[in-house]
Amino acid sequence: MWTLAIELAYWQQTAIKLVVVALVIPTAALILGYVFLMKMMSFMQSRLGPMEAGPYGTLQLLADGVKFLQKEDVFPRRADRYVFALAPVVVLVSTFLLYVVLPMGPDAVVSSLDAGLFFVLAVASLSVIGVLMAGWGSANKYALMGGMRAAGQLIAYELPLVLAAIGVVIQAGTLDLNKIVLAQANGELFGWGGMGFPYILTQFLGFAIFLVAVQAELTQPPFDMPVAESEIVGGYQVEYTGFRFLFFFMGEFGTAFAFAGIASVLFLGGWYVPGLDPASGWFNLIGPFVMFIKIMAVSALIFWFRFTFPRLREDQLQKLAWKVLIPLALLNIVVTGVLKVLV
Amino acid sequence: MSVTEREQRAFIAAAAADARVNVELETEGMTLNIGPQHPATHGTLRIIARLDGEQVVAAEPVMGYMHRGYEKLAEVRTYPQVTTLINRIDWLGSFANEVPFILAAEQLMEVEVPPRAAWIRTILFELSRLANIALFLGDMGVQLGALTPVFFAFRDREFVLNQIEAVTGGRFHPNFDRIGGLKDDLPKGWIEETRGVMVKMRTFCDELEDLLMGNEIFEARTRGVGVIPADIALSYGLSGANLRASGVDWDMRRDNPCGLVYDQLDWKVWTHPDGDSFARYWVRLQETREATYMVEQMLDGLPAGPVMAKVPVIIKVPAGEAYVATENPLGVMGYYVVSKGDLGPFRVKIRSASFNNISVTPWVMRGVYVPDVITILASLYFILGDIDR
Amino acid sequence: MRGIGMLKGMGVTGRTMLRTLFPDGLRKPVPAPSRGAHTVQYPHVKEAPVTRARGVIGLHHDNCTVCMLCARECPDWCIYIEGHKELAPPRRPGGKPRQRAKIDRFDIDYALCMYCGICVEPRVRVLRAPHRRPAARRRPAGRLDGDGAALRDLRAGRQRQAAQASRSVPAPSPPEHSPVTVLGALVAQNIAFGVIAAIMVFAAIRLVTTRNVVHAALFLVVVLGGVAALFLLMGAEFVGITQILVYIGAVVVLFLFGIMLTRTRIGDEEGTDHAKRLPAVLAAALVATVTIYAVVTGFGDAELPADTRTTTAEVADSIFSTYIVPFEAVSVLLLAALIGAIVIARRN
Amino acid sequence: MLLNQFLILSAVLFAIGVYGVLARRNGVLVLMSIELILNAVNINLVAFGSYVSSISGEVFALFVITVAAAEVGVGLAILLLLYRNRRSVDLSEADLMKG
Repeated sequence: MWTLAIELAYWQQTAIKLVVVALVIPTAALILGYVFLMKMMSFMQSRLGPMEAGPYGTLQLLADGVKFLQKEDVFPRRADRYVFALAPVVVLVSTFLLYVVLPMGPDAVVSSLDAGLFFVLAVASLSVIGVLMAGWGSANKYALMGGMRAAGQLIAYELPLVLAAIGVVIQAGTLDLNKIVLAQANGELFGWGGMGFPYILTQFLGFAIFLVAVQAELTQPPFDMPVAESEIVGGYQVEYTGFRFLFFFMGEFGTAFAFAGIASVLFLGGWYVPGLDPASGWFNLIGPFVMFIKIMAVSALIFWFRFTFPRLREDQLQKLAWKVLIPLALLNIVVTGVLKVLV
Repeated sequence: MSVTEREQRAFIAAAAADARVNVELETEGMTLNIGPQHPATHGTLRIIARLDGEQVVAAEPVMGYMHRGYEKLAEVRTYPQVTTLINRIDWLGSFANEVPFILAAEQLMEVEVPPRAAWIRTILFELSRLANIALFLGDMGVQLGALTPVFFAFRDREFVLNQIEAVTGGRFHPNFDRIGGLKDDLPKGWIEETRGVMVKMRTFCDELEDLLMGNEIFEARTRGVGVIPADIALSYGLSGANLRASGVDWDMRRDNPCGLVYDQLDWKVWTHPDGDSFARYWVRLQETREATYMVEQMLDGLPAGPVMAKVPVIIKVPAGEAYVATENPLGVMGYYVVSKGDLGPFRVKIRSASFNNISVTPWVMRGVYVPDVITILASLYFILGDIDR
Repeated sequence: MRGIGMLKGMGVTGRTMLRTLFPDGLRKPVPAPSRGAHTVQYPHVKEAPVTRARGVIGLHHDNCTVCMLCARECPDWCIYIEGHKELAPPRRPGGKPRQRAKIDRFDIDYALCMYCGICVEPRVRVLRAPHRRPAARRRPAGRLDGDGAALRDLRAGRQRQAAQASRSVPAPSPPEHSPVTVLGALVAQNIAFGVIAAIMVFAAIRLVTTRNVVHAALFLVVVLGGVAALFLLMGAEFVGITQILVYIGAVVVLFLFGIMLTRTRIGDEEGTDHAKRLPAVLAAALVATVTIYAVVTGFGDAELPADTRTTTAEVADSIFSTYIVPFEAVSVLLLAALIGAIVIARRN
Repeated sequence: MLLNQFLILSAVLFAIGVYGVLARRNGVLVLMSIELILNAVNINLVAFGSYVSSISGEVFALFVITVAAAEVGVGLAILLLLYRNRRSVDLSEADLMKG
């Protein structure tokens, strides 16, 4: 490993890492928002999407951001002020915490916790509190229904998310995300270790369940009941204006970027690219770019689902979670466990 | 507290407790206004839904937010002026609104329309049906959450509107129908263009069939939702595709063509036995395809000849009354015209399809979930102007 | 749910995307979305109106004989015409000067006009020359001047510029700091402990005194978060994260559901406290003093070892070796609690 | 870090929890105070576990968390039933069994 020329005190390192993370998330939300929500969706609907702001409409999101910042911050009269004000912050906190363990390179991770994957799944369940607060705080019937629906859905889909990830954990033997990447780099499939062994090859069922569960965690169609425009008109976000709505938007796209990152770490081999030995320091440089490409691939899939499918009803959604996804995930764990012991 | 008082209170409390022991989880129904301002209602319809949790106990539509008083307005206008008025009732397929009124007036005046005018009228009638139903096919998707179909619908509907505009001059409000014939003849090269548009519309139908109708999620959301049996549909006076989706084989174009040329074409009336939201969507998709084939047949067999019969310039319809109903894109639309022989009609009663199509909602929405309320509203496919007139 | 229908659906959207991106097929994959998309960039590119398009009504002033027919014919009565009579030179030399009507004012109230084109109807011009002589047509309104300038743009919203309203970001607020790893200097630990302890005590006090039930639940979240941070501070990583997942993720959500299902009001609840609070305070104070006295005398200056990071593997080994029986008992307990809760709370 | 810091903090939390249980009439708030007490116990367990550097402290903390989760589940179910019959979660009213 390279040693840095200057010796950074512990708190300086964390400060730098914090600043990097604090910059990465908004830009990630912008890039994801622009590339997929604007351009890809428009091309799928045979139109061009925004073309006015900046070349090919690239600065459209910045223009929107400024627009939202100067909007008036409206509180509904009967709303519970503190709960209403704090809800978007809680949702955003859970997004920021996701990035703590997302590895972009051997050393390029804020703090690689021993139980990294478990930390991700625990923090993902934090946003339920924020959503319930938003639903309850805005004193609006539609918001309350949206909040309750969101809580039911997020909890129901936490389980398949955890179980799908366990398949990978069994194969990698560790919860630490960086170690999972190394395990995928050095592992070999039936003796042939040439290009490393991303777990998607054996864990395809786990990958499918993980994607469906991520789609539900992000409340995107076909699981976007909480913000169903045509039914409850925006769900728990209906009363929010100005930069609070910005928090929700950044939370949504930040989490999408983070979950796509986690999916690419678990199933597509993280920052590792065949051809280089995983221990070399080069990965600190090219790691982020490799991860970016993989994240873009995974989120392309996520947003493709979003632009094509209609919405499920809650009872169908719960049935899908409890009767289809969880049994499948358990089956996947059993099979992986048995194979792990045999092979 | 004296003994008797405590016993009395204990007795009352015990009785109250027993009475309530097996009461439902009483979250004492929340009334939700799927209000006049809501994306799922095509205009300003308000549904007062009493909910128990997510299930609808009772739903009651409230109409009249868009009542413009057409029937009264028609009484103070001359006949040509009334046509500019009534094509704003069902603003999506607006040429189809003018035709029954003009047919009723012609019936009163005993004017024989030249064959070419009748054929062109039927072509434009079917084109306005295409424009109207194409939007529904896409809109059903957006009500259920799919974002892309509605853009396909608007994109391909644009071609049909271009053709209507090329002939009549107006995309939405043609004002092309006159008593005794049409205002003008078809422009040159229009027939070949329309054939091309018909091919585009058929690819649009295939795309939507793949994108939406085949989709398991769409089927899960619509099959068995909002089932309307045939007798209920008839008793509520449903008409159009909603009726044919409940298995009733009744189509005004075939049963009483009255002035349009449907009897000279060979086409099929599509029905579906189930009567649920899926069936209504399926029937409308097949009818769109059928309309494209019909238009192509009419383009082939278009007779030559004049477009306008001999009609005095200042029209005075002789006294009398006439009722003519045709199969509009939304259902059966009829005009009952009473004339006292002066410049304008004395009284015009408009029977519009969506008014009856919506009256079935209290029956069909008992005990459904909130998202299904939106699915049923989307599948019944009403236009607010048509309801409130 | 068979996936074939869904895949076909994705096929359609995928094909449309490719068709928009590469209009002339994949053989020549040169991306030209502006040609592929069906929409027109309205302000820069304007579509020519159709020949028969009905635009703004124009008047051939010299042809008009102020016959008022178009004003009467208009469904909205939005045409206002004023004219006067004047003498015009006789047609034949030496003849009597002719009376001719001259138009002064021809205004259309564009708020009412719906461009229906009835006023332009040739058939209505009673005075129209029997056979069409384009030159001397006596029609108040000539062909609609369809040129762009006066044309009210009928097709303003031609293409749907669905600029999705998405937003960029305010100054990024630094993330809640990740759990302080034990490797830091001891000073950092004590400061962290002090801050967390203060927040937790304040939140706990507010939890038991506030009258707003939802606020109480949120203060509980703060306390539980503090406890999780303390666990991480002490190196018990697995327990800390379980605390976040189980307590904050599930138990507090259960509380919030409980609060909502028991219809508590938005604002404060009255009657959340007993009238007689003093004995409770005394009891609590007594408990506190006794335990603190015992603790201080018992463990005067016991030091916690500095680096005690326990990994998940250690916890797992001990659970499945020495504590296997309690582990099974707890899982049976959870199952019993699950079934019990459902039976009790079920409606019918 | 002194062991006492954690013990004193958990004692304070325990006392606040006891006050909450005694002084509150609303059932949900009583359940929350019980949670507070259980968390105070947890802090002690883990603190002593790391003090004698044996893993059993944490394992027991895990067991306490699971039991507490089960307890809240059943507690809220009972509360819901109470609310359904009494239209209120006021514990002082639920005195039907009183002599």
